[in-house]
Amino acid sequence: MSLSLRLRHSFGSAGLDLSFEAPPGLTVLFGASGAGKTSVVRAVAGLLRPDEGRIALDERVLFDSGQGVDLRPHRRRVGYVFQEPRLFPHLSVRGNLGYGRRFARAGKSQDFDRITDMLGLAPLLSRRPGALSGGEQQRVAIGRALLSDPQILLADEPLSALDTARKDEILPWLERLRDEAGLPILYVSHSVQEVARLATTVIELEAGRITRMGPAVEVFSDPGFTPSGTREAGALITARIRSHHADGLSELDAGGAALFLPRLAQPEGTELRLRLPASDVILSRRRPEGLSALNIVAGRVVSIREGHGPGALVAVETRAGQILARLTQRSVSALELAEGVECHAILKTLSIAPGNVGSG
Amino acid sequence: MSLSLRLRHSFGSAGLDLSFEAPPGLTVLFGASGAGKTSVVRAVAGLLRPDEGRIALDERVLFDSGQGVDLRPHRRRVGYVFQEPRLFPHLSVRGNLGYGRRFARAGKSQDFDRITDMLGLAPLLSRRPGALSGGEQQRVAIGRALLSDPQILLADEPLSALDTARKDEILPWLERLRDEAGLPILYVSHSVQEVARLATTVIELEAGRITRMGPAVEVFSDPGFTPSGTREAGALITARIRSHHADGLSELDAGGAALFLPRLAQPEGTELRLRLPASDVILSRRRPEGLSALNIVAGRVVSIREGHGPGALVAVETRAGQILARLTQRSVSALELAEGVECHAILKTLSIAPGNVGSG
Amino acid sequence: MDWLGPEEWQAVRLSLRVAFWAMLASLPPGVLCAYALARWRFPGRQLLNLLVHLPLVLPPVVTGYLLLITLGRRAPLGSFLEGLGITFAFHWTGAALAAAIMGFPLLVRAIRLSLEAVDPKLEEAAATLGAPPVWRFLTVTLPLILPGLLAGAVLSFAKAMGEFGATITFVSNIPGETRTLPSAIYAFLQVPGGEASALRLVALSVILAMSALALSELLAHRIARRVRGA
Amino acid sequence: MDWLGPEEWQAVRLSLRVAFWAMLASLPPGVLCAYALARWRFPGRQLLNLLVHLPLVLPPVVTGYLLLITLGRRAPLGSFLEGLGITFAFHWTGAALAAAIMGFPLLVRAIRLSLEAVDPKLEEAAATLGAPPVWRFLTVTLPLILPGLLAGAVLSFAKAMGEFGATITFVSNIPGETRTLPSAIYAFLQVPGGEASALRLVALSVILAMSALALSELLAHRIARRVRGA
Amino acid sequence: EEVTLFAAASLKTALETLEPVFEEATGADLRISLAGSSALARQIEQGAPADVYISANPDWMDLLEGEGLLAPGTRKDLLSNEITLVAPAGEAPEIDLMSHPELPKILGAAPLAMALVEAVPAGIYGKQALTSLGLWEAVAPHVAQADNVRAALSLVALGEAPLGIVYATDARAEPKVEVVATFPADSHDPILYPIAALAENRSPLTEELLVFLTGPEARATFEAQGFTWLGD
Ligand SMILES: Nc1ncnc2c1ncn2[C@@H]1O[C@H](COP(=O)(O)OP(=O)(O)OP(=O)(O)O)[C@@H](O)[C@H]1O
Ligand SMILES: Nc1ncnc2c1ncn2[C@@H]1O[C@H](COP(=O)(O)OP(=O)(O)OP(=O)(O)O)[C@@H](O)[C@H]1O
Ligand code: MOO
Ligand SMILES: [Mg+2]
Ligand SMILES: [Mg+2]
Repeated sequence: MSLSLRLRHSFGSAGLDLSFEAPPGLTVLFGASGAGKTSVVRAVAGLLRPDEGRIALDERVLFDSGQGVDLRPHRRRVGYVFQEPRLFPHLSVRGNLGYGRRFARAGKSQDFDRITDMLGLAPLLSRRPGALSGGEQQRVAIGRALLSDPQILLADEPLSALDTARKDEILPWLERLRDEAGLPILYVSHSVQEVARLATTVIELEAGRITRMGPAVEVFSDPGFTPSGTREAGALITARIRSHHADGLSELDAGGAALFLPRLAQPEGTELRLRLPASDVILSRRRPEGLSALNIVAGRVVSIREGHGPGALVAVETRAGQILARLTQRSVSALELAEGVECHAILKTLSIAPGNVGSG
Repeated sequence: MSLSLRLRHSFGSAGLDLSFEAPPGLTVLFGASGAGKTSVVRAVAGLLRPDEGRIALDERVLFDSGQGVDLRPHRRRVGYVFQEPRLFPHLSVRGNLGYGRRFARAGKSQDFDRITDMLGLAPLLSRRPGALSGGEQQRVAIGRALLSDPQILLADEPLSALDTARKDEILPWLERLRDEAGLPILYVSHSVQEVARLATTVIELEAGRITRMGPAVEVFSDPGFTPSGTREAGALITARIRSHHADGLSELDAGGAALFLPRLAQPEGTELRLRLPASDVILSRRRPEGLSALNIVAGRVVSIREGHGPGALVAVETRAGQILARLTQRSVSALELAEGVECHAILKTLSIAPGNVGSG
Repeated sequence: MDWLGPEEWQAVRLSLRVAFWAMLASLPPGVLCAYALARWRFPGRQLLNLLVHLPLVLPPVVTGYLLLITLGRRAPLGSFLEGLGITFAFHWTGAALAAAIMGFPLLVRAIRLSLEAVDPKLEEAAATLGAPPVWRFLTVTLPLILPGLLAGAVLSFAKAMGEFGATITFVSNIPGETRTLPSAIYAFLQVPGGEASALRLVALSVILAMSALALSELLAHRIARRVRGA
Repeated sequence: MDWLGPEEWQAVRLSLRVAFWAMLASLPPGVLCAYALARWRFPGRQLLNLLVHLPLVLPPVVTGYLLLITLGRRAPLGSFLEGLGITFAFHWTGAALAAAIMGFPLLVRAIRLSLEAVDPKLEEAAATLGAPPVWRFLTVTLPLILPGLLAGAVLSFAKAMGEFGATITFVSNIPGETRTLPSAIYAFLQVPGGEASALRLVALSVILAMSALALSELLAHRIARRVRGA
Repeated sequence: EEVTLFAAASLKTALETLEPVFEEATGADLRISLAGSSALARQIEQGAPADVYISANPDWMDLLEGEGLLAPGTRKDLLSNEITLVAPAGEAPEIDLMSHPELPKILGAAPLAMALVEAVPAGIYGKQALTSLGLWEAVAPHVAQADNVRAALSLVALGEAPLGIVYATDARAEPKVEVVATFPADSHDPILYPIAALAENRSPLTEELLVFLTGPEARATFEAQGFTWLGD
C-alpha cells in the first residue's frame, strides 16, 4: 500500500505546500523544528483539514478538496503515535492499549502479548498513566497505536523520549512492521541514525516545502544530503549475509566485497541495509595492513565535494556500492585524491553499529 | 555552588533510595526509562516530597525531613525545564519567557535578547503556545527557565525534541552557563553524546538506585561504563588548542600528542574536553602511513575487556590520556594485542564531531 | 423518628422521589444540550442557550405558570400528551418536571464547563484509534466529564429538593401527590405559629440534601483519584 | 419604549442594579470558597460546602426568612452592621444580598469546576519560576478559570434577575427601593387579568438576561480563542 | 374514596383541624391543597382535580364563575374577616385612626408592613382603608409590601416594622403582636371568603364536604380562629 499526498495549507505566516508519494515501507519526514512535519502527519490523520489537496492510500481517497471528500479521522484507519503521549488518564495501561482493538478488523490477540512484551509494558498493565514516567507513557502510546491494526502508521518522534536500550528493542519491531505487514509508515524523526536504519524513503522539509526526497539509499549516498550538517552524512549500501562465524562475527557479501559485522540476528542469505557513516570511513591509497579494522574495500573516487568547513565528502564507487567518506581537505590533498583515483575504504567492524543495520 | 542530596521515597512498588553530591558544573542523571530520574529532579524542585532525606544547595537547606525543613518550590530558586513544555497557554511566547523574570534577583535585560536569539524565538514572540510546533514549545520552555535567574538549573531531557542543528546551537550555551555562571545543572538525558559533551559528573540510576557515579572523565574512561551497551563507550581526554590552521583545522595538544580537529571556535590556549567514541578508534601495531586519518597516537595496551558479544574494549594508555577502542575479538587476536603491547591508535579528524567536544 | 407525622413522611418520600427523577431524567437532555452548546456551532445556538437559562431568569412562579398553560390538562400540548398516557398536570411527575426544569440551567452549565475543559487532544487520539464519535464520547469524553456530571446532578437534586414556586404553581399542593417538602414548608409559613413546624421540615430537607452532597463529594474524590493515577 | 410606565422603568433599573451588584460582590467570596473547596482539605470543609449549597436546597422563602432574622434591623448582627452604616433591611442592598446568596451556589460550582480542570502542572511550572502562591493564582490559575468565572457570573446575574422569594421575604417590596422586576411580575400574577402585564415584564426581563448571556458567550469565545492560540 | 379541597393557604390551621373530623365521619380521604388563591384558581381553570374551592377573595371566584366552572348554586360566602393595625407586642403606640397625622409621624423612616397593595387581598383592603381615612398619601412611601399577609405579620412580629396591617385572625394567632386598632368595616370592601363546588367535581363526596364546611363544626372551628361566620 502506498500513500500519495498533495496539500496546501496556510497558518497565517507559516504554510505548507508539498506533494509526495510514499511507497510501501517507511517514509521519514525530516527537517528542522517548525518545518511542518507534524502538520503533514496531522493532515494524513484527518486532524488538520488542509486548505486544498488530495490524500490517498492506494485507491482509498482520504481527502480530496476537489471532490469534497474528507474522511473522518476514525474512518481513516491510521495508527498515530503523537509527539506527546496523549494517554487516556481514566484508563489503565491495559485499557489504553486495548482501546483501539475494538475497531481493529482482525482481533489478533497474540499481538497483545507480543507488543506488550516488546515494549516492556507487562509490569505496568494495571497502572494509570498518571503514575508512569515519561518514557513509560510513550511506550504505551506506541503499543496503543500498533494494536489498533492500522493501514498506515504515523509516528511523530515516537522514540525521542526513550533510552537507547529501549530504542534498540523497538526498532527491529518497526522494521518488521514495515517489511512484513506491508504497512506504510510515515515517520518523523530528528535522529539520522534512526532514519538511516529505518527509512525506505526520505523526505526533507524546510518551511513547509520539500527540499529533498527519494529512496533512502539514494538520498543517503548523495553527498549533497547533509542532514543537520555534513557530519551526519553516510551512505547506505545493501549486503547479503554470507555466513555466521563462530567468533561472533557475521560475514556479509556486498556486491562481492566481504564485510565483517558483529553477529546479526537474521539468518544466512538475508538481504540487509547498512549505513556507513561518512565520518567513520577512512581512505587509504595503499591497501593498509596490520590494522584492527577488518573491512577494507577497494574503489575509485567518483566525486569530491568540499563544504564550507575544513571537510570534504568523497564519494567512492566500490563493488559494494557508492560509499561516502568525510575527510579533511588537508587529507584530500595529502592523499592526492581526485576523481578517478583508486583507493581503499577502511571501515571498522564495530562502527557499523546495530543502529546502522536495517533489514532490506 | 554544589548540590547535596540524600533521599528515600517509595511509590508503592517502585522506589528511590540514593544520595549524591553534585559538584559545581553539570551533573547528568542517566538511566533507563522509569529509573527514577524525573523523580529525583522533582524532589530537588520541591514538587515531590520525599519520604525521607535531605537536599541542600551549599549551605542552603531546601529539604530536611529530620529538621522538618521543606522549602516551598517558589523559594528554591530552581529553573526547571520539564520533560514536556508546560507553557502557559494564556500567555504569548513573550509572556511565558518573561514570567519568571519578575522574581529574578537581577533584572538582566540583555539576557532576554541573547537567550531569545540563541533559541531562535525572536519571530515567535507574539505567538501563543497553541500555535507552536513541539520543538518550538520546548525552546520556549528552556528560555523561560533560563530567564528566571535560577541558582540551579534542572533540565529533564530538554533537547530530545530538538533537531541536531538546534541542539548544536544550544549546547554551547549550556556549556557557558555551566562554566561561567557557576550554576550547577542537573541534567537528565538519554544521549551519550550530550552527556559526554556536557557532563562534569555522571550519575547512573537503575530502579531508583545509583549504580555508578563520578567525574565524567573517569566514568567515561572506565571500560565498565557502557551506557546502553558497549557500543556507546568512549573515553574523555583533555587537550589544549595549540593553533588554528589556515585550512580549517585546529591543532590541539593532548599531553604532548598532536591532534587535528575541524576548526574550533575557542581561542588558542583554551582547554577542551574531547570524547573519543571507542568504536571510532582503530588500533594498529605498526605506525600506518598513507591514511586519510590525521590523528595517530602511540600508546600501550593497559587492559582488554571482552564483552558478551564479539567485541572487546581495549584501553590504551597514551600521552593524551587513556583511550578506549572497541575492536572485534578477531582483531584482538589477529593483532596479538595483550596487556603491555605497544600500538598506535588512529582517530579520524572528523570523527571527533563538535558533539564530542566540550570546553573544559 | 416519631417527630414526623405520617403526612410529613409522605412529603419526604415524595420530595426524594421527585428530586431523584428530576435529576435522572434531566441528565440525558442536559448532557446533550451541554454538548451542543460547548461543541457545535449551529443557527439557533444562542436561542437554545437562552432557553436553557430561562428558568433561572424568570421568577419561579412564572415558570410554573408557563408550564401550567402549556401542559395543563386543558392546554393543547397537555391534553395531547395525556392522550399518549403522559400526565404531568397535578401529578407527581409534573412536580418532577418543574423541578427538572428549574435545575436544568445548573446541570447544563456544570456539564458544559467540564466539557470545555476536556482536552480535545484526547478525543483526537481516540478518533485515530478508530473510535466513532458516539463511542468516543462514551468512552473518553463522558468519563472525563464525570466530575462535572456529578456536580450538575447534585445541583439539580438540591434544587429539586428546594424548588417550590414553580411546583406549587404548576401542580398545586396536593397531599400525597404533589405536596413536596418545600410546599409543606410553605403551607406552614402561611399561618401564624407555623414556624416551628416549618423549621423542623427545613432541618430535614437540609439533612437529606447534605447526604446527597456528601455522597457526590465522595464519588468525585474517588473519580479524581482514579484519574490522577494510583 | 412607551409601553413601560415610569414605575416599571424604575423596576427595570433597580433589577439591573441589584443583579449587577449581587454578581460583582459575590465574585471575590465565590472565588475564595471555590478555591478552598477545590484545593484545600480542612476541617469544616464539608460544612462550608453545605453552607454554600444551602440556598439551593431551602425554599427561597426560608432563606429570606433566615436573612430577616439575622440581618434585620432588630437582629443583633443587623443592628451591629447598621451601626457601621451598612444597612440591608428594606434597602436595595438587601435585595442584592438576597440575590447574591441565592446565586452563590451556582457561582461557586462553576468556578470550582473550572479550578478542578486547571492542570496543576502549570501551577508547578509557575512555582519553579519563583512565583509565590498568590501571584501564581493571579497570573496562572485565574486567567485559566476565566471561562468558569464568566459562566458563574452569568448564572449569578441571571439568578439575581429572577430571584423573588428570598428577596421579598427579606426586604419586602418597596417601590423604588426593593421592587425588582420579579416582585412586580408576581404582583401582576396575583390579580385576575394581570397576566398580560406580567408577560410584558417577563419579556423585558428575558431580553435583559439574554443580553447578559450573549455578552458572556462573546467574552468566553474570545477567551477561548486567545488560550487556544491565534 | 377521595375528595379534594383547594383552599387559600391562610386557612390552613382551621382546615387541618377539620380534616380528621370529616374523614372520621365519612371514612373518605380528604385532600387539602393549600396555596395562594390566584394559583389555585388558575389551576382550576386548567382542569385541576378540585372538588371544592375556598378563595380568600371574591375576585377569583367571580372569574371561575364567569367561565362557568362552578357547580351552579353552590357558591356561598363562607367567612368574613377584619383588618387591623398591629404593632409588636408591648410596643403598641396610641393611635386614633380617625385623626390623620399620627400614623406617618409614628412610622418616621420605619416601614409599615402590608401585603402587596395591588395584588394580595389583605393589601388591597388595607390600601382602601388607608385611602378612605385620608392616610394613604402620607404613608405610601413607607409601605413595605410582603408577598402575603403572613409575611407582613412576620415583619411586625420580629419588630422589623413598628406597624403593620393584617387580618384580625392573624393578629390573634400571633402572640408577638398586639392590635393597635381595627379598621372600620366601611373603610374598605367587605372581606369575604367564598366557597363553591366545581362543575367538574368528580367525587360523590363533594356534596357532603360542602355541607360539612358550612356546618356547625366548621363554624365553631373558624370562629375560634377569629373569623366571622357567614356560612349559614
Ligand atoms: N505517582 C506515581 N505513582 C506510582 N509510581 C510512580 C509515580 N511516579 C513515578 N512512578 C514510577 O517511578 C518510577 C520512576 O519514575 P520517573 O518518572 O522518575 O522515571 P524516569 O527515570 O524519569 O523515566 P523516563 O526516562 O521514562 O522519563 C517509574 O517506574 C514510574 O512508573
Ligand atoms: N495552529 C497554528 N497556528 C499558527 N501556526 C501554526 C499552527 N500550528 C503550527 N503552526 C506553525 O506551523 C509550523 C509547522 O509546525 P509543525 O508543528 O508542523 O512543525 P514540526 O515540523 O512538527 O516541528 P517540531 O519538530 O518542532 O515538532 C510551525 O512554524 C508552527 O509554528
Ligand atoms: O428559583 Mo427559586 O427562587 O430558588 O424557587
Ligand atoms: Mg512536530
Ligand atoms: Mg522522566
